[in-house]
Amino acid sequence: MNSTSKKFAGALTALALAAGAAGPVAAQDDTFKIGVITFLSGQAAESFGVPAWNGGKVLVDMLNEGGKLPAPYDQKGFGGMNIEVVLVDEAGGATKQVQEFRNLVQREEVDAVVGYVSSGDCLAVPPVADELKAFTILYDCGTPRVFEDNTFEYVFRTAAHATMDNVSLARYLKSRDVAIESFAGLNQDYAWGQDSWADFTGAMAQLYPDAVVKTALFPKFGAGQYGTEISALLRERPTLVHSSNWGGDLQGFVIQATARGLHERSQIVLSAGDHVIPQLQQKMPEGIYLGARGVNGLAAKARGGELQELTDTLWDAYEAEFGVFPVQAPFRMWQALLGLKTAVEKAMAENGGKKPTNEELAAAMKGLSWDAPSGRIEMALADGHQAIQPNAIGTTKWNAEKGAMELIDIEYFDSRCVNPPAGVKSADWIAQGFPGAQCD
Amino acid sequence: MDLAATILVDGLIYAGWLFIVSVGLTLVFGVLNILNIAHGSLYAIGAYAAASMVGAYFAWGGDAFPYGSYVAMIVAALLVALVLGPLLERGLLRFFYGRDEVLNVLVTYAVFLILEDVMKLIWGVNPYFVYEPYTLLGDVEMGPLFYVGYDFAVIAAAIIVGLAVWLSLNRTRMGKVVLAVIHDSEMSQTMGVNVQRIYLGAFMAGAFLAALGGALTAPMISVTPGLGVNVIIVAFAVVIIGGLGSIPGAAIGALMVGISRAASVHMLPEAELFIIYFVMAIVLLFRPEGLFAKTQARKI
Amino acid sequence: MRTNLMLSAVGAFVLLAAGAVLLPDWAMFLCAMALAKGLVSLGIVGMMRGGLVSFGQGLYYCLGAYTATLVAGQLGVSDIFLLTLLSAGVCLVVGALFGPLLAGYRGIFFAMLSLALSMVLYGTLAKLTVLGGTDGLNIGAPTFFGWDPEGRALQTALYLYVAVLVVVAGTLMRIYFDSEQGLITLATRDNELRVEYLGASVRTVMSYNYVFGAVLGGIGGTIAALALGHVDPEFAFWTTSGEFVFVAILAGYLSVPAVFVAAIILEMVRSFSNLYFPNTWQLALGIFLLIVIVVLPNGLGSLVRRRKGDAT
Amino acid sequence: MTQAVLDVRDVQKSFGAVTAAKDINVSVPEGAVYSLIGTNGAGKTTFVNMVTGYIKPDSGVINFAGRNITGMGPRQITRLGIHRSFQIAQLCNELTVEENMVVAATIHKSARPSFWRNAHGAEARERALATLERFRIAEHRNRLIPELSGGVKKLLDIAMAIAGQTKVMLLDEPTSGVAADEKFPIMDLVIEALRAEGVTVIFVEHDMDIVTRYSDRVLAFYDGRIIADDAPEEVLSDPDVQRYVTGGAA
Repeated sequence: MNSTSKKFAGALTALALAAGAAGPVAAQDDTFKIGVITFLSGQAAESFGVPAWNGGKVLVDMLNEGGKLPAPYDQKGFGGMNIEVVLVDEAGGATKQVQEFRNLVQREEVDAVVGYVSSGDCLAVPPVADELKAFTILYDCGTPRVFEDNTFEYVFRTAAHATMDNVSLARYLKSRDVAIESFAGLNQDYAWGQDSWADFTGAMAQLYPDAVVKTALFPKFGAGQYGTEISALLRERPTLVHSSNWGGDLQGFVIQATARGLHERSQIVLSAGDHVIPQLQQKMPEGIYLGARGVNGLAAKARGGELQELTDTLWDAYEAEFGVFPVQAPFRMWQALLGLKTAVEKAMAENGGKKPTNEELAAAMKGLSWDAPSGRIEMALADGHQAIQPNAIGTTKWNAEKGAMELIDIEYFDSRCVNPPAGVKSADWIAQGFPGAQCD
Repeated sequence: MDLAATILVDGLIYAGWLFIVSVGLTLVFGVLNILNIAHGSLYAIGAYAAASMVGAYFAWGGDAFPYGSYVAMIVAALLVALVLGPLLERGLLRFFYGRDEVLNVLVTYAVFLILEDVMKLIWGVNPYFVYEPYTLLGDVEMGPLFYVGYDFAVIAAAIIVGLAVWLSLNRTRMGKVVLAVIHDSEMSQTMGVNVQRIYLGAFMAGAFLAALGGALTAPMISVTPGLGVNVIIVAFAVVIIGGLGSIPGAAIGALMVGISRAASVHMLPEAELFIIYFVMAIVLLFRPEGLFAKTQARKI
Repeated sequence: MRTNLMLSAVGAFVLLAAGAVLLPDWAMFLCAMALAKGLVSLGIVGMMRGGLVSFGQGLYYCLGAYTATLVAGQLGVSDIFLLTLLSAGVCLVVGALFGPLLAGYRGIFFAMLSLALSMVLYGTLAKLTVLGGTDGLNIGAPTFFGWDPEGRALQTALYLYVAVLVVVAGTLMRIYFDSEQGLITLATRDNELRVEYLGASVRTVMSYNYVFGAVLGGIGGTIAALALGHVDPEFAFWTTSGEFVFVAILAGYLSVPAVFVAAIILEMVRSFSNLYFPNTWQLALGIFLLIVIVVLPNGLGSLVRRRKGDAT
Repeated sequence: MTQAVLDVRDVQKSFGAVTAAKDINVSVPEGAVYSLIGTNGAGKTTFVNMVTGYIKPDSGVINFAGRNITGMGPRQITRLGIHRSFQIAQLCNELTVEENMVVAATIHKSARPSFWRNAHGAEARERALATLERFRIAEHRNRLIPELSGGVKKLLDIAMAIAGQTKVMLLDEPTSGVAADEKFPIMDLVIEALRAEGVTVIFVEHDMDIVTRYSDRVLAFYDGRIIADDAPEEVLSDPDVQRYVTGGAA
């Protein structure tokens, strides 16, 4: 027994030593260290995590070089400080992420954390961020619950939550006078799919009160095979089929559904479908209505206006580096990093040019608004902690000349048209018929 | 087409796929007594290999004879078996024969983790597509529904695989020796059977079947990281239902799961997630070792 | 004999308590999580002594975590002692229900059935949107008999609480392992037939081990939930359970402290490989697992504690 | 006549096409020592396995002390007082000789072993040691099973079975795997110990010298049937037994 105690002592000593060795790697004053967490493995790596960080890397490199982007983003790094990145894989579940978050803040001593695609992680991390008083940006995840169920001081989400995705879809249908007698859904069987379907049916109940819900299918996440589900959808013959699937699940569904002619029988609408266009190309059928969870990807490129230069600069750099055009994920990473840059520089303007503390950063970020390739981002909800942004829905159309899939009939929705106003929960807002919505 | 017929067709298509992905698992368990979690990785690698191989086939002028892509898929699965089979069995697993079953599950779990990242290193995270073989066989109209001809090809492939495995086990000398090893490896060792060669052969066959499952699935999906993890649990369930080590058991298990899942999707979509465990629980309640388990009489 | 055990227990506690002073925040949190998970693995070690390995301890880990979260959220209970007790109670009841059923199965069937049970819980929770679905729920910080610490104090209190639980549970399990029933468990691992022919019920032996595993799993889950501040169905997913099994195998069934050392080592390896190999941490972890299995076939415990008569 | 403590009536058992027991009728009086002879596969071990509940007869009745025990499991039957040893010694290989004995003694002592009391305590060890000494294997007490000779394993196997309130003892080939010069000493020890406590004994044996020397009565098995049931000298001179069992060698 005594020897076991010694063993135990040995392990603890080793741990203490490792702690020491890994110890203070705190950033200097001329560097701003960010922890970036996104999926590098697993199913979300291909669709979100890797493109997001590819975009992030392009932007960070350009910023560190300085003067590559149009004003107001022409200053080097964050307020002149060099940006240093610690990258962590988001795969492995919320338990792991909470531990990694603590490690990033307490061991790596990062100045800010930017991350999280999975809504589970976005719910798990904020309480810890507040406990550690660590400035944290949620850059991608969709669940409205983060700030509707809780309030946090040091946590900000720079992307709109998922409500606007499905509200925009329903508005698009209505504004184009698409007749809908019945609709059905095929969504992944986890929170994202369940919430998206609830939002879509809620929005449809307001805009198409007579449309009948035929069937709601929830195949397992990562199922890959949709043969049976497609049979069910073919049998039910709904006017419209809604899906919030993403990544491999969406690609598999589209390939299998189009092979069996589902798109000829029902109108298919995809709330987050833009990111599979570069991969599917011609395999993506024409006439699909789809969104990009914001004015991202093709919709941003097609928008024009004063943000064109910023968009094109990043778009071209990304395309040159990776040989493919950027879809929604890099746009969300860009808006997060540009927001962080704006906040850091605002805080430095106020504190006399020192590297801002967590408190100063949080104060600067609160209620901030800034321009990103995806449009004007406004931290308008949850007491200045939750962003709203414009959205766009378009229709797929194959351009045979260019040999590329395009979006046509794009409709742009103002932030305040598809997002609830401050103080109203998304679900209530939809159920009450979008009170306070400001649409052109 | 009425509901029952739709359920049957959908169920058969899914069962065909389930059988192909689980028969290799049960074969490997029967012979090596190892429940191979890395079976899922071999499935995924098979899918990647097929995607690369079919892609290369069309890149090198395969358009003239697109049906050759099916050959490319099978060749891809064979390659996976030939490379990874000996590597894993000779290089690793053989050191764990006769050890605790659960320890062996962990060994293969470690292999699974390693292969997950190895796949990323080889193929990256971008998806691979090879949909040509999927649409090549045309549509099949059944009443108001369309099916893809390829779906039925999968059923046919499952039947061919099943027959091939059954025939080679029961109608060849080698197969009978394998059956003897499944029954009692110690006894066959004393009878002069080269058990090592049997183990290697069985593992390679298992790897081939896993990779073939992946290769056949590749055209219907986008081949992306994380593909293997979802296959393991369903294949486990099918194999447990049928009885570990039983080939007919895997067939019956696949049919039971396939058809009950199809019924659930059409009639009670909420229950789809649970149906596989439900079938498993019911079967094990009445037959604790699965439907066709090998009996383990012990001499005392 | 018991005096030695008590001395070791006190020694272990002093060592762990020293960690509360010496360790930096992140390491203390890592240790608290590792010790909580170690409790779950200790339950598996108890079953391993009888020759069974549960691949579904995530069931109780998750059940304990959700019980604590729901009691805290719905009834407003935040006292850590009460929450631990309630979760342990719930797991005791559920374990007593499933134990006798599962105890009739052996080897891989026991492993897979226990896995199936935990996957059913996973599926159910994932479906239940009222409980947050796959996104899970948050749970507030615990109080200790009315004391409501924050920051480092909270982390230290939580860590010390886990340390006490670990020492108490470890000591009790050691007493159980060395008891008459414990010896019969070991005999069962070796030769069930003999045990039955001596007139003891193998099923009863296994049921007890299963129930103890359930209670330890529930306690571990409660601590983990309180430390993380968040629970989700992933607690019951098979990969979570697989980790517990790995720690149990890494520790071996001979030594109790080895279980917690193994748990800490795994957490460290994972955390550092995550940081240094963000793209290939699974590969690193897999290789680490293989090395451990090859180098230490009987677990860490075999380094310090051998069975009597073992000549080597 | 003493009352039959074990009464087997019309028992049949077949495994597929193989008949392992056919029309088995045996009545064993209390305190008697019976031996079972027959070639391999004749049905001796099947008989032992049926009486001790390892396999269930297809039909027929087995009564123990007037109580029907047909279909009970090994544990129930053991608890009633019918104990057995094994052809291949059934020991716990990872435990020491003493620990094996402690396991047996603990279970025999109480149906509810303690979760608290240390099994390695002085009291338990002394009790185990006494039994080991009685069977003259105490010197091996700290060794692990795989290190033991066949004879010691066999004795430990039997000692573990006897440790309790034995009423009927079935010994399945107690001297197989035992060195020739150890056979008689082992049988002396075992049979004497059992006779001293008035235990009814049934043992399976191939060595006819042992059969003649230790048993009151012999049952000869052939092809699942009992072809002779009488005193040893009568059975061994039976022409059928000579032809089918002893091969004329005796």
